Amino acid sequence: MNILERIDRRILYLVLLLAVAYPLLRPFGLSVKPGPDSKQVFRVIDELPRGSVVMVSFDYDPAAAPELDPMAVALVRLLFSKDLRIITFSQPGWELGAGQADRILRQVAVEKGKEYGTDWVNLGWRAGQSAVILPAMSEDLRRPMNGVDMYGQPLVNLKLMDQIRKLSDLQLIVGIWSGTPGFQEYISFVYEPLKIPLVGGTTAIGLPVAKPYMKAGQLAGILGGMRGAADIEVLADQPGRALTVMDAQSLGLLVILGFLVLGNIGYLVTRWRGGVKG
Amino acid sequence: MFLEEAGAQFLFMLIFVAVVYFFIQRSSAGTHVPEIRKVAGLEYIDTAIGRATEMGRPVHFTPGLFGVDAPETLASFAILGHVARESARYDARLIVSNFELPVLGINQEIVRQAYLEAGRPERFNPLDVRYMSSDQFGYAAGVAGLLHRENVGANIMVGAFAAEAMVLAESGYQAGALQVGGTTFIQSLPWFIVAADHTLIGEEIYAAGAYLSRDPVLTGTIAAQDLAKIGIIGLVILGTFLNTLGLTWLETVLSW
Amino acid sequence: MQWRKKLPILITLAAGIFVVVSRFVKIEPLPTLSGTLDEWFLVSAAFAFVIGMANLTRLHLLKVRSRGKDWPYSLVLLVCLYGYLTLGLTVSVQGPAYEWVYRNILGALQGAMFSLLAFFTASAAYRAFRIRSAEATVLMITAAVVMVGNIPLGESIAGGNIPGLAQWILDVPNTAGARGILLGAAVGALATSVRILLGLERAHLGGPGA
Amino acid sequence: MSFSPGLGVWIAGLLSLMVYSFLWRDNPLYRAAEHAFVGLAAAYSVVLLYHETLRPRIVDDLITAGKWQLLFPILLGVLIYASFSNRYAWLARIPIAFWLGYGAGKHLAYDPAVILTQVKDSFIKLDSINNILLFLGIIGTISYFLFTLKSQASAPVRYGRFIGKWTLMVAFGALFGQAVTSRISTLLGYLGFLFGDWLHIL
Repeated sequence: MNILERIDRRILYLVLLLAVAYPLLRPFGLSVKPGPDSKQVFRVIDELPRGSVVMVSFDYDPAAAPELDPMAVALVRLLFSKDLRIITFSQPGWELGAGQADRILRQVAVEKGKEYGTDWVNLGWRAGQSAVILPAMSEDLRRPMNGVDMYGQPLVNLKLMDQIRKLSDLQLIVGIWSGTPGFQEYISFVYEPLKIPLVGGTTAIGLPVAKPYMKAGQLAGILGGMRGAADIEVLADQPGRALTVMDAQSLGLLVILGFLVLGNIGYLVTRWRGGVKG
Repeated sequence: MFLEEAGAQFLFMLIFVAVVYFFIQRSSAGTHVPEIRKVAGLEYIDTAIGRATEMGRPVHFTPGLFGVDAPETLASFAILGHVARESARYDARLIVSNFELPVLGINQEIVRQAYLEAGRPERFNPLDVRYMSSDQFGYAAGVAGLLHRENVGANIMVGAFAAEAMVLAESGYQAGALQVGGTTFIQSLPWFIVAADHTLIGEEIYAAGAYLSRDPVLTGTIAAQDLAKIGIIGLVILGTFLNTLGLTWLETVLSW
Repeated sequence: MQWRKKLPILITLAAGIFVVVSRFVKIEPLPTLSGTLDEWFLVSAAFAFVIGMANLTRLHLLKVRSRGKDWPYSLVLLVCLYGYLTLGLTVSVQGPAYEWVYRNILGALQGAMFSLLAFFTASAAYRAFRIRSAEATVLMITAAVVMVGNIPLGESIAGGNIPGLAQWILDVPNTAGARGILLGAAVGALATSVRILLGLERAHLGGPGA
Repeated sequence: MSFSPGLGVWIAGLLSLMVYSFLWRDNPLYRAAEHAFVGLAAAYSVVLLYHETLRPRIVDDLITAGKWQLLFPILLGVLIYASFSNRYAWLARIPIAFWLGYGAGKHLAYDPAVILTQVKDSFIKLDSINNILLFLGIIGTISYFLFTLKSQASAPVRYGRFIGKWTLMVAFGALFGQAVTSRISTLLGYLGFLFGDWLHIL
């Protein structure tokens, strides 16, 4: 064993921490060139007529929020600046998603001068199973919600809900998905029967999982993690949180790549000296 | 109405059940018992339990997240059954960490039965089949702590795992346990590949019960699984051939 | 004695067949009955919470009483468990106190625990990704390409082609591999379900074919 | 009682440091945080279960609305407590049998749809190199999972398995790369909270 193979893991941890903390505090502003998947999502949203109603599904909880909040903010900003109206919802299992939606929508609505009830509505969350709730919403939005929004207001009092009585009245569903239930449920229970287009974003690790569904055309576009959020910020020309952390993200990945190389150099050196068997 | 747009699905299911039944009949009659290829990860489960016993360290098993609505959990029961019987046989201490409440109930029963069968019912400690909270990271924090503190010698993780797989596998490595990880969740497989000694990939966890039991009837059902896959490969080849020629009738048939 | 093993197998088979039939045969009263069965499952499974609570309570109470190793931590656990439970059952869940504890304590613990993964990733990348075999080498090179592809800087360090290659890896081999695993696993899930319904896999009954 | 946001952020920050101390090694601070975590999370699950299932079904439906048939699942659920006794433990198998049958039945009922959808999506027009590779990769990966055919078997199976193995290795590499990216983002998001909301140095 040589020294390159014996670095204490705590030193690695410290190097990683310093590598991401420095650019986080002092970003150097690398430029970001949006990838094809992100452009696709942007195009789908961009082509919607003004005033269309879109459902945004907040299917994640505080644990995934550090990675997905910037994407949710970027998407909601984009939707509002295209004058689209938003209904938010969280699938069963994501009881805390409704709270995320509440916080983000409130913040962006103030920024963009949007009004609750006419420009956006938060349907909140329902217990049970997506296999039951989503088909029920396809027939009638009010009944599965027991006729009220997240805050207990009757849906009949909200102007936006006059035109939207069932899922097929929507032009698009945008999801922010971090696991199960997620896009698979929307594909099976909404896209397949109703053919309402689905776009959205997942964590970076969710992207490879979503690829087969994109290939099959069941997802019209998918953003992957923080990079996807940064792409949308560039395309919408609304720089936000994701762009500012891209420097730290790049350095973090480079450091991990460095560890990978370092470990292997150590390994090769040991093998050359004939120290251990491969 | 009967079979609303699910005719092809119904037929597929029916044929599958029939094939499984046929193979069960054939292998219980003893006429033909198929030979199964070696699955290194499954062989290693016994090795790990044996080594943990030699070192006097406990064995840890966890079925991961989700309940019986996840097929991975159903597969994990058979593997826990085997792990529990081996542990009882060697008289090793077995700790099981659970995420879902009904699964906790089922797993207590599985471990109890295994000790009963091994003739050591008094060695079964219900407190060792533990509830670790139904919060993904609460569970992960609990298991990570347990792996370190109980000085676990063999850590077997087979079932439904998501992002917490990394915490479990890396903590197990740091605690010096021999590890086997298995799941169908492709986003978790890389963590098991890098941090565990052996990984069961996708369908391998469903073959585990039959493989480990060496029971001829169960082994027969693995042959049925293979026949289904060969059928799927055939369909894919035929469909691709037709599609390349511009014919889509097979898709229409399968959507019936 | 034998019926104690046979009865559960019969119940399993009956419940399973009912679920399958009500999926495919959409003639009343089956759809209604199927909804009832879903409800029965949820309600009966809910009662298992006592098993979990009893397990945690007994384990940690025992440690506290015997002043065993690390008993103060067990005390912390019991206080948090029963304190928060009381808060959640007596005060409204939407109440400020319950929500405050969630956001600042439980939420912080979740977030911190989740973010630890980045560090574990670092040590795993350093330690485990060795080019021991051809397979491991391919795995490592692919991982490196995909990571570089995710760096906005990727174009400038690697001269433009790496992000395209990363995209190709995600679109072609990854899609093929993911679909193959998915299909194999779905077949495995079906076979396991059949084995359970037929009582061939019955670890909970101490059966041999478990 | 006042719930100062400032105090909350400080508590959250300190708890995070206690969790992070695990990176150094298992220590009393981490143990305290871990035990608090398990206790709170277990309480949270039970509270959710009570408000979403037990209270609406038992208090609202059974007692108030008189849906007496709910007594059956309640009795079924309560039987799991038989496992507390050695003598009557076998009764606990009844709810277990029902849960397993229900779960297995669901898979048998709904998984064929997953399989057929994926099969139909795998009908590929072989008009480009990528599509040919995709086609070969899919069949190869499926044949990698054949268990009963010996690897010395016929040539197509051998080639299929070979392609499958390499496709899987590339796919796992891609997954690892994406996973690392995800984890770094999560860390950055969380450091954003620690540096910004807590320490105000962002």
